[in-house]
Amino acid sequence: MAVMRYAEALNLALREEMEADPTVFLFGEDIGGYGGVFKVTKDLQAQFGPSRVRDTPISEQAMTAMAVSAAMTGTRPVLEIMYADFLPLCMDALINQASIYDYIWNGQVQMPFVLRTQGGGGAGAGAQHSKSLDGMLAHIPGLKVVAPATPQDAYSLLRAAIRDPGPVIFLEHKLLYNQRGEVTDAAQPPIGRAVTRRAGRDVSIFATSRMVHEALSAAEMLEGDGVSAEVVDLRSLRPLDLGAITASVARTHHAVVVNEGWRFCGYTAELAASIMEHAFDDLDAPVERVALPDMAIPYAEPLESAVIPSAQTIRAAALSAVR
Amino acid sequence: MAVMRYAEALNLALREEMEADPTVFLFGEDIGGYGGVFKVTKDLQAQFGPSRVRDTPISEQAMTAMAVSAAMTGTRPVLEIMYADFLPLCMDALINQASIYDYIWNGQVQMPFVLRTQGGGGAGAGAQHSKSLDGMLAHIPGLKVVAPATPQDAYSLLRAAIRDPGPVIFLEHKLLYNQRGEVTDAAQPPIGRAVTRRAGRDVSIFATSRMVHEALSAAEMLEGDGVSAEVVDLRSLRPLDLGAITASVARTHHAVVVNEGWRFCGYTAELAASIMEHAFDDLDAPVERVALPDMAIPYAEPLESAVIPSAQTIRAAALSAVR
Amino acid sequence: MTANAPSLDLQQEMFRKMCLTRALEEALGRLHAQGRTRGPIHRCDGQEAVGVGVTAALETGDKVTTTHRGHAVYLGKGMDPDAVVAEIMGRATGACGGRAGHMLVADASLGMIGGNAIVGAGIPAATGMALSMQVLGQPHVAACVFGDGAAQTGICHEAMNMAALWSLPVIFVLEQNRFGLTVPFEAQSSVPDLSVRAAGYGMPAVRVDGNDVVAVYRAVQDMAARARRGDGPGLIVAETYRLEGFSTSDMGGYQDPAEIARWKERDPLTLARAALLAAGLQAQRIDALRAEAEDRIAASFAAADAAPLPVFEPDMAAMPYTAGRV
Amino acid sequence: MTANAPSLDLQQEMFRKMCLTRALEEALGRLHAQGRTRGPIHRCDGQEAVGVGVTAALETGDKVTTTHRGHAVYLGKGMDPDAVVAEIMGRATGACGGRAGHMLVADASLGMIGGNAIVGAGIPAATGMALSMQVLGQPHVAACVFGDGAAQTGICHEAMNMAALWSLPVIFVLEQNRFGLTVPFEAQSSVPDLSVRAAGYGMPAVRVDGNDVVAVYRAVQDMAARARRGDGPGLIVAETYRLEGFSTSDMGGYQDPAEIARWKERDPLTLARAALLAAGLQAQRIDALRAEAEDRIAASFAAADAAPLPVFEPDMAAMPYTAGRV
Ligand SMILES: Cc1ncc(C[n+]2csc(CCOP(=O)(O)OP(=O)(O)O)c2C)c(N)n1
Ligand SMILES: Cc1ncc(C[n+]2csc(CCOP(=O)(O)OP(=O)(O)O)c2C)c(N)n1
Ligand SMILES: [Mg+2]
Ligand SMILES: [Mg+2]
Repeated sequence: MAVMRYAEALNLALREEMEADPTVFLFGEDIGGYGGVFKVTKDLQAQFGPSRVRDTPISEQAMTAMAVSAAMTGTRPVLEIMYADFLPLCMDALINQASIYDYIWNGQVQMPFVLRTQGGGGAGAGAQHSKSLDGMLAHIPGLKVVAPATPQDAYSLLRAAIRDPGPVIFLEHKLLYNQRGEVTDAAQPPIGRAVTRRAGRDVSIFATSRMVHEALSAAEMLEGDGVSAEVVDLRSLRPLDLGAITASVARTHHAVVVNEGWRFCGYTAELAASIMEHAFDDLDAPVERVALPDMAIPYAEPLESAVIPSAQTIRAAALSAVR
Repeated sequence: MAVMRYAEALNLALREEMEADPTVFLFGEDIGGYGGVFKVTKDLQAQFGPSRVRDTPISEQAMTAMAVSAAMTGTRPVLEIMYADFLPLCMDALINQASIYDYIWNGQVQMPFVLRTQGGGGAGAGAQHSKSLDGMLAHIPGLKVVAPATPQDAYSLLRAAIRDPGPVIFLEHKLLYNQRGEVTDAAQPPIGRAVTRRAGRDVSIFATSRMVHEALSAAEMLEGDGVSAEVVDLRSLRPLDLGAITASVARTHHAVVVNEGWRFCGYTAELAASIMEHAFDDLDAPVERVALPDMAIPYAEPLESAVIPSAQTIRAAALSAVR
Repeated sequence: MTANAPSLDLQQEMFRKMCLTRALEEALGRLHAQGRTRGPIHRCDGQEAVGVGVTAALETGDKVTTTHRGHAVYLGKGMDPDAVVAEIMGRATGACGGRAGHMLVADASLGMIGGNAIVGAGIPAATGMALSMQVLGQPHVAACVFGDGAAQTGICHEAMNMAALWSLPVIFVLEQNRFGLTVPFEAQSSVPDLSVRAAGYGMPAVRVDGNDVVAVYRAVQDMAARARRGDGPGLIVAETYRLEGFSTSDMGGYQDPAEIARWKERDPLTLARAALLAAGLQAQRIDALRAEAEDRIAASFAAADAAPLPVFEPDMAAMPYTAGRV
Repeated sequence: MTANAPSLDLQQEMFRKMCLTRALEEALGRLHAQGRTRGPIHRCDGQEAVGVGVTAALETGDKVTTTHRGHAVYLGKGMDPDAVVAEIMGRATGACGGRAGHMLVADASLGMIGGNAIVGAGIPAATGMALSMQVLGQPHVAACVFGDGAAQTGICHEAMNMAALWSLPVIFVLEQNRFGLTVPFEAQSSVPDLSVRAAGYGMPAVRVDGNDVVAVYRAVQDMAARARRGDGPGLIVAETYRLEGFSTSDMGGYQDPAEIARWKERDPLTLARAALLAAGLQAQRIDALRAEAEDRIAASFAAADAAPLPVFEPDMAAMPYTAGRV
């Protein structure tokens, strides 16, 4: 189709799905006239009107609960939560509502809603506007959690998320919105499939969201270190594509897992545990985790860059995995 | 001192700490005249008055935020959240408030509060009143998370939690309140130390809260299987006593980890990952996880007992670890 | 107030459903005393007029959410007593196959979605359903029944503000039974009359005798008519009293027996019976309605007793690995 | 209203702090245009009278919480401009060593704890401080400044109900600047006048001209006097206007230039200057105050520029393994 920015790819996906299905509607803070603080919903209110593209008060807790019940009753809401840091306000709706009904009501209701948000550090936004809470979200049964790293996946996965019959948490990254890339509608990867972004022989690096790009940079550097690194973009945090992971580890015998959330009990803990459970005999060394240190994200530039995982920290982890 | 019930041991700890320190106060739903739905705060309002033992409206979100700020300003609040299932409502106060200030404010404030709650299944209370969200809580930097399995630890750890200079999440279990045991004030284990409940040679079982008792029953059965199991009660989920864990694994070379929360991205994921990272060379087999399956907790008896981890499932995991 | 009186037929039907609910609650009380119930059971005897009156005023296509104390709403919205009883008794034949339990029953085909045991959570749930209706241009309304305890939750505020702001077709029915769990209303609410809060959202409010099923019915009918016209939400405070403790786990000691006795004099079944008599129905017919309802519930319990327990199946849709692998 | 007029000295001091804040905001605007700020910066020019008036009415031992837009409160409560500026510029010499950033500044020694960038979170924070004061029997009060957007959060409702129920010494100052982020107040609130909500908690409310620092000061003094007497909380709606976009990331296009121009005529500094003149202070002295404040802020920026960047240290207390092992 065209080269476009990640934010534009998201906008296109929303527009196409809204055109195709009148039950899709959007709500969230500042998404209407303003088009969203990251401009993902730009011009959509003008096209679809204020009922289907709705500015909300600052009420994340009820909004999320309303997305759940609206989805049960014939619409496909797409809710924007401005920062992933505000998801703690949404947790009851996700944990005690969305996650239980499919099972406890025996399939009586469907809940096709998407909760779009963006997380991650690197923008100097401080301890309350920089977090990745991926591990917490992926812990919740019955949700799908996806995190596109490219404009193409932003487009394809958002379309798949809106069409999914169940709740999908859609994790964008504030530093990816301006990334440009080719977007076509030929490729429609289903939710739940990882993709190998770079093949390698010595170590597998499994990464999510923006960390995929850091991992690719790390792989370049590792080339210079004489280490051939494979980079796998997980794309879907839940369900996890275990088959892709074990196949890669079976080739490389070493694994590094990378996620921008906290380390302890975070998403990398599950990756490390899953890999060791399912590929123990293939592993020549323990899985290396690269994650945010277990602390608040600081504001000042030298402090923030000391905590956000980067190509350098991934490279170091890969080197200790293979040595 | 005396043999008493787990609930009585908690009551005694609260009473003693309130007598010793006039800045300690309690608040929560139905904890006053009624003494709490599990009777942990029985008679305390009569002794200390309605200002220090305060019944609240149903407002978990603000109550938790108020515990944080009250603790910053000279008191030591002990907040009761009736069920761990309601903690999703408390998450902003824990993640965006309590967890950040010590660091970002450079130690200007202390936050000595305790959030007491109880979780766990087995009481037929259904999908919204049976959960363990331990992994989510232990993910949060700056919090301590403890889970006593015996009346003695209930007493000692609650006293330690109230005296701790920082926030402590105190996880009780609804099926333990009537457990009886000897309680003395001689032993004052600090927060952060695991304890070996039974020594063994072939496999180490690391368990939390009520699962410690299931693990001990499993160890009995394993004796009949010819397997000598060591049972370690972690007691403190965060900070984790890694030294005790690695020392045990160095002896047994096999590990089973048990927690009543969901499996994926749950507390057992961290245990498995930590063990494999720090004891990879000592391990003869992958760490086995025993956890709740990733689904809503059902109501009917045969369904609920199919999902709650038990001595049987622990035994099976230990057998597959050693074979 | 422009509401119509309910027809005599409807009045009888409401009476019948209240009798069903009463029989259900009393049976559960007896079974609990025998140790034969599972988990905490929250009875609504003495409050039947709220759940039954609200649901009687709703139409097909309208939705309702309720609380952990929702038996009157379940039966009021037309659920089969067999399915409700079997669910409470944890049987495979239950409305949710025994997976949900008494607090979380739903029947989506009837728009009863559903019971909710997170206090307050039914409020945004109904509001979200009303949002769906508005987006789709449907002529329906959503109602939520919630407690005086729930009125203090943050989610109540957020939902009411959005509902009023967007003129959503939702009816907020506050079932004021004067207690949270054990703590009296006065120790939970900063105002003695919760209907005043509606002014904070610019929506109308009305207080009704929550033990008078006709009064509840009319109030809901009024609010529903407004909502269907596009005039937005309204608040109904239905004043009643919780007679039987907060749940079967209640250890008592905090309710005033004299107050209970006073409220028992205003038992909603007694009031409804008197109204039916006044409307010309014969005492015999009324008593037959009640006896039939009691038999119906007894039969439901017998059927549940004979029904199989559910067999465990994992929830494959919730599993965390692609292709359902574990 | 029984409040005293502020002394001329205090009026000058308030003017000086408003000038400091204005100079700070304008300097940040210039630096942002040069790409020299970090992260989003939320300016409060045009709203200085709120933060300064509120804090001027507080005493030593009183506490205050504020929002992501808290510069006037930081300076109002007496923080050293050097420390505030250095924090905003991410320097080791900042009030929090550069760890917090402009939205989250605190100085516990002054009771300024603190800025908060989770909308609404400052409300229960102040309420919890008031709870502490009540438990300890202290004669202090806590105030929170929060936005018209924040008034729609659930946590606001829960905190106000508890504060009023328990007569906590807390003052709720709603800084009505007519916008949430880009969405106008009218599209967020179901009522045009938020002061009506106080009746839902049985607490008094007053609307004041939020651009008149003396009016704000008096309203807070009144409410604080009540609170210190044990009569509980109160709500002040301070009506003002956000002149400079929601933050430095604002892409504009939704505010009405004519409206901005109208509000600029009622600039709080202009009004305060006129009041000082009317009170007999010489124009020269007033202008000197302003010039001094501008110099002071310029010096703070120069000092921050020269100050070292912080050096990373892990937060050992937050680490998850016993004995700080990683
Ligand atoms: C969020 C939450 N907090 C606490 C509870 C525990 N709880 C169950 S019922 C109840 C009282 C509810 O009072 P009200 O809303 O008036 O309903 P009622 O029981 O009177 O029908 C409480 C506190 C809960 N289920 N959910
Ligand atoms: C819980 C939460 N939701 C959303 C945001 C994003 N946000 C930051 S400022 C703001 C607007 C706040 O409006 P108001 O409370 O009126 O304060 P003002 O900016 O006008 O001073 C929003 C939505 C946030 N920081 N926190
Ligand atoms: Mg009640
Ligand atoms: Mg505002």
